[in-house]
Amino acid sequence: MTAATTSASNAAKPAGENLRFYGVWLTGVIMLIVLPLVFSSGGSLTSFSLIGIAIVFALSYNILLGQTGLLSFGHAVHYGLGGFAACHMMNAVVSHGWPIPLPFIPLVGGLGGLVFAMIIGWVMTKRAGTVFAMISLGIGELVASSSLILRSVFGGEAGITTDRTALPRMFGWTFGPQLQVYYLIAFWLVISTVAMYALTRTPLGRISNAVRDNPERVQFIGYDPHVVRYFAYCFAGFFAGIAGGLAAISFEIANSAYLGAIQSGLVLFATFIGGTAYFFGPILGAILVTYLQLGLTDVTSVWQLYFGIIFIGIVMFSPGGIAGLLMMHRPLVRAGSLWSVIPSYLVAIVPTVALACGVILTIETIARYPDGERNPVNLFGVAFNPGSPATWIAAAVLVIGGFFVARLTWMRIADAWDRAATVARDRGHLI
Amino acid sequence: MVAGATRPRIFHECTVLELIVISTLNGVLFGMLLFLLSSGLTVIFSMMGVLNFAHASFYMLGAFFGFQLTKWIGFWPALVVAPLLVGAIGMAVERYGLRNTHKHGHVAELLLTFGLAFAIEEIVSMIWGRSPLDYRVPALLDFPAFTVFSTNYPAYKIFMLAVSVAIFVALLIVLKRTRVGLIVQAALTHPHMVAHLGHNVGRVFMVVFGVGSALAGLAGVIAGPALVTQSDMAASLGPILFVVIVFGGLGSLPGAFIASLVIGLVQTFAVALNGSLASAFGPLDPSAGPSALADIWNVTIAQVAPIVPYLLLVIILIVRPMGLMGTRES
Amino acid sequence: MMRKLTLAIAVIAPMLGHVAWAEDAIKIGYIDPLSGGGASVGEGGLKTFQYLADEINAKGGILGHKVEIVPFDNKTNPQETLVQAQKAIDGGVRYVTQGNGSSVGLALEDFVTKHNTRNPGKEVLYFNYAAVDPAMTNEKCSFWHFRWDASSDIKMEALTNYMKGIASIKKVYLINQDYSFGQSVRSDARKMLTAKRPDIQIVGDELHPLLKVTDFSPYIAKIKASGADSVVTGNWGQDIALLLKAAADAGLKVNWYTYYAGGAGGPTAIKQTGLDHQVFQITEGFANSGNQVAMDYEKAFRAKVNMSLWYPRAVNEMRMFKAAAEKANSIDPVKVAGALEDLKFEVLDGGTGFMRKDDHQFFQPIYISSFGKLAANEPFDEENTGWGWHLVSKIDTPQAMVSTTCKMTRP
Amino acid sequence: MTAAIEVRAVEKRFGNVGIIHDLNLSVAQGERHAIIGPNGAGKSTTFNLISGHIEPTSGEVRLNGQVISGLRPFEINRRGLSRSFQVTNVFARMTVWENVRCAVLWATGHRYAFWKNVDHLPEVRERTARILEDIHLTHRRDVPAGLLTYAEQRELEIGITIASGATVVMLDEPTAGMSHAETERAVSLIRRLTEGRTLVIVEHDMSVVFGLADRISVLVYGHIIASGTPEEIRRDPKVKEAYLGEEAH
Repeated sequence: MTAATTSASNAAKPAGENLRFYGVWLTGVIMLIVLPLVFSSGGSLTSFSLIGIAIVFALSYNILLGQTGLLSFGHAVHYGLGGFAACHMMNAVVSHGWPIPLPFIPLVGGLGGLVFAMIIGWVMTKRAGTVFAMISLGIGELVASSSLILRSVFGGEAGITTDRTALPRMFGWTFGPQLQVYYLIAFWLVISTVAMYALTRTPLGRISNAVRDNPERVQFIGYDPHVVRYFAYCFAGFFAGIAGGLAAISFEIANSAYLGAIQSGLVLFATFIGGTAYFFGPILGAILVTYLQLGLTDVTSVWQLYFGIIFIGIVMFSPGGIAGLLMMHRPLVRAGSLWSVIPSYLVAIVPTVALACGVILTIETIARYPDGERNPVNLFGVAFNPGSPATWIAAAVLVIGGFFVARLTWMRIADAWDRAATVARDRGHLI
Repeated sequence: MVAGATRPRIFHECTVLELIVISTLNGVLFGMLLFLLSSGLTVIFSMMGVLNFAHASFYMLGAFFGFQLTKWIGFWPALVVAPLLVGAIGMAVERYGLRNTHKHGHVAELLLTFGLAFAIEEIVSMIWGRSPLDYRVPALLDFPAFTVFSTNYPAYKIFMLAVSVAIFVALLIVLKRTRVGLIVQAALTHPHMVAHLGHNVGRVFMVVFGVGSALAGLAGVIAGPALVTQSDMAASLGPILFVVIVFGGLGSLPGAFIASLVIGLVQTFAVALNGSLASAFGPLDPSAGPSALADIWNVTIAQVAPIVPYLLLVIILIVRPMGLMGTRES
Repeated sequence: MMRKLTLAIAVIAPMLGHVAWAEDAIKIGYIDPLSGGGASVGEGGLKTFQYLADEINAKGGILGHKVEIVPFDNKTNPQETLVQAQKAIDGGVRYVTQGNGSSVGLALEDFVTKHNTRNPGKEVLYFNYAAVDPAMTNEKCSFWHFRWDASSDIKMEALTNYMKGIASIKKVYLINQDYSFGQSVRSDARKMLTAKRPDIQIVGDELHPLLKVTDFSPYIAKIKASGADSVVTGNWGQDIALLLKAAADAGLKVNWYTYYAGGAGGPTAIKQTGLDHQVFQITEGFANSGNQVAMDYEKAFRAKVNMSLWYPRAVNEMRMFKAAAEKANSIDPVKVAGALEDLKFEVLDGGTGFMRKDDHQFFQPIYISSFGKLAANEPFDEENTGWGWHLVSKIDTPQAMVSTTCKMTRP
Repeated sequence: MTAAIEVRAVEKRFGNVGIIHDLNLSVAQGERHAIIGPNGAGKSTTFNLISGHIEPTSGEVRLNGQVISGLRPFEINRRGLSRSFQVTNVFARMTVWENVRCAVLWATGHRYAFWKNVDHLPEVRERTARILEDIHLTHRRDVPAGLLTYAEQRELEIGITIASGATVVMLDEPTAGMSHAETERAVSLIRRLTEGRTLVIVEHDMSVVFGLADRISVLVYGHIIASGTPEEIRRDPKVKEAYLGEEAH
């Protein structure tokens, strides 16, 4: 976040930069509008809706992790409670005949997440770090388990269903077709994203960053870090609740799975893989993780393993996430020295892809071994029989050979990178 | 669901005493199993400051290695070999993973082990499948050790208890009374000084992590036959381990010991109790219909037994953030 | 990965069968867990359905249409189920089948109903082979949902009809998982036992959290203290395995009346505990049922798929689907649904069942069997334990009927 | 006129170990007061006690006549006392500009506001720019604080400390680790920036102390043995004994 918005702090922003800033947002909005016209099948609409919800959820999580430095293992609690609040509200609107149309329901979800955050947040945010992480884990388990006990509110493990089409209409939209729901989600996605972006540029947002960097020092510039964390927690809860409310509208059901550890783990995955240091990081992460989650399950039964591997790789080699990787290149682009790195990238692609193929082949071969010939591994149109020694040899060659060759090319990249960075430093684009 | 079901009062005095004795025994046994599991986690945290999310996964690896090796070389050799294997894996994780992540701070280390937990579960189920394995108690210990009020106590459970206590004592001695313990503790607080005194700090950390993992592996080999050996065993036991070590005070071995006992006993007695608000204060007016209040009113202590530890965790962290015996906050 | 398997079959089957297929295949969306904790069960179901589809295709398909099973992984998560269902419908699926988890089942039933109201002409039918929450055919019933498994109250009706004849049962302990299915087992058991055998004492009624208990010893201590001679439980998965293990460890000698002791891992656990013919299970059919047709079928199935036939009801489901389509002379879901209503059918394990029009619940004979050492005429063991299921009692369809509160909206 | 800082009979014990005994200190309004003393005398602990970082075991601390002992650091800060740290303590991942701006926000009344755009607050912007100008870091405004040189970080530290406009400023070894030239620059910076404010400074460099301070207190083993003008301190036999005696060992 910090670096991304530094330029915005300039008093007199150059007109070009202003234009670019609004241009990015406008492009995003146009893409959201056009997307369903290009891919119009029900399945892709559902996927887009899911991605939209995941983006709001991941951005809300980043208010905690990226902006305030709070690692939560129980963020889905607010998402879930938002979902339940929205479902109950929708049912109440229908049964009491209140004149509240569907597009306002996500706000109810947000309030659901917010109210719980306000209640629980004060004690939770007393501490940061590991203690906060552990309390969030405990609270998450507690709420998820309680949701199965408090049946009248949470409907047991079956959850609460609702019918979004029964609500009063707005502009004649029934919200029956998925397309209309998609636009509703897109609308709230834009609203929430703008709001969360704006939040990062308020005094509270900046002080949250200060609390993340150095909670002790913050006390000596007049701020109570506990209060700052509490506010951040409430905002995160509110936007998570909006995401939950959107999910409730999209699926017309809220159940205990919304609240659980898996949902909390997924949002952590998405946010971290995308990158917590930049505002757009979680957006990338949410798109990628949701896409993988939907797509990988069709191709492999061990998709969790790939998730784990990707996650470990990011933690170890690129703690800034994908956004961090991309933004590393910005000073080089500005200095015009990126071109000197690209050839070594191109060289590295081949052995790296070979290594990746080797790993995939190894994993899939082991996973499918019990099925034998009936279930071949299909890589780039080549079918490998998991039972045959040839497959094993191919996998071994790809992994071992790929690794050694790839390592050479990676070193080459490192050298080229150093040279390019020196150029960028000389030209004043890199410190 | 039968709202406010009246529970038949069939327990007379004698069975109450019986229930208390048996619950205490069960509570201690379960508590010691928890300690067996959390000791390694505590050792790693107290030495390295790393909260190892994958600890329960190492425990699972121990169980599966134990199962496989028992098939090949018998239970007793497996009891030695499997923890060594798990320890070796732990050392590799430290050497090639955590060491590189260390510079990014403890949160990054925590996240690394979080990802690892995911990967290990999937690898295990890939190799051994997802169904429970037929991992049995060794014939040598497959008999009832003693009988209390006509309830048998299997010798194997007593064996588990003995191992837990032995590990507790051994760890205390090693950490507090030996030179190795001193070096390890000094390496945590003053890594550079210890390095200048001629000790390889990196190797110390690697060994500590390996030992912690091996302890988890040992717990796996031993608990595998007593509980279910299955690819979701890590996920189902993982969270409670964190409750134990946070409750006891992060990094405190005696704390973990006491917390294990407390949680074991509390959970067991919660199951043994039949009370609910409805039985204490009389049923709610049924005409009020189902509501959250009615749910809370009618829920029995036994029903909520497994979530009691989490409640304890939240309460202790609010009241005493360093835990029972902890010395530092995070 | 299974999809590729299906594709392979789709390519090979016509060459072998010499059948001229009608243009469009009937795609059946199989929505169940294929990854995560429930995968072993989900994979088992998938193999069963693929076997059944092969069988139908080998006999010329349904009205000349080839049957194709398309797997979708729902990770036992209701929300994911709806995503996958949408994906399935997008891919031209008009029939979905699902079984694992009543919460998933309820979500899917609700989704299908809404989808059909909002998309007339593109109706989808939901064939339920294992989700047994009574709500699905009572207060939440739907015209678009058909259930072949006996709901939990039907099973309890049958079980209590058997138990009332056993004089040695005096004290019964109920222990169940704390969620809707466990709750319904518990309340049905209470209601029905009290009505049929007022002299039976219910000495304990326990609910424990779902799949969270690692050590059942405290519960066993309570059962023992209560002096119960029989335990009734709807527990499944690790909850039944750990429960039985703890009982064996403590030396508890009671009879166990269960719904799912035969599920994956259950037989292994019983064998380990040595509870020989003390664990009873209630099902709509089982390997050693004594019915020759069913036993031959079991043999062929095991030979080909290398697992026991967990779901005789899946056989009934697919065969009845074919029968209904042929009766309606159409593969249009609305017409098939109409034809299924009140359809009588000779079930795999013998005897007649019928799909009740009022609630779309299939009624069929129910079996009570016990697990233990096999007799001479019982060829099938489970999970290579050497032990198998032994027939204890068969409850005929009329004794396995319950009423419904369903008020169905028909198109 | 009430003293800016009044420390009365303050004691601090950690367990059984007493660090500060019967500490009495009075700093007048507008005075530049230095605290000196040998290593381990408790200078930083004194700073921590006054600024609320730790709480006295007994005794009381007053700021402009109000009791502040027992208050939390941010409460004391809001009453007009600001301090720096011996070890550089900035917001490493934020830019120089943002570091200073954060320190300006509370004093300008924006507190926890989440409805204002921080870039559109003219008085915050002007004040931040002025302070950057003052600490000579304007040309480094967009550099993350963690990437500054050591001397620059020390200057930023001072900038953050004075940014709130506190009337009482406490600097903990502001020139530690600096070269001679850097020290001179820092001293003139401190002199200029604390014009019209009360300054309490802990310093090892005696030329800085004697050049800057109006009054000096000498702390030995948690107790103030002498307090007075530089001239008085130079002549004080107890000080001589403490320092020479200390060095004679």
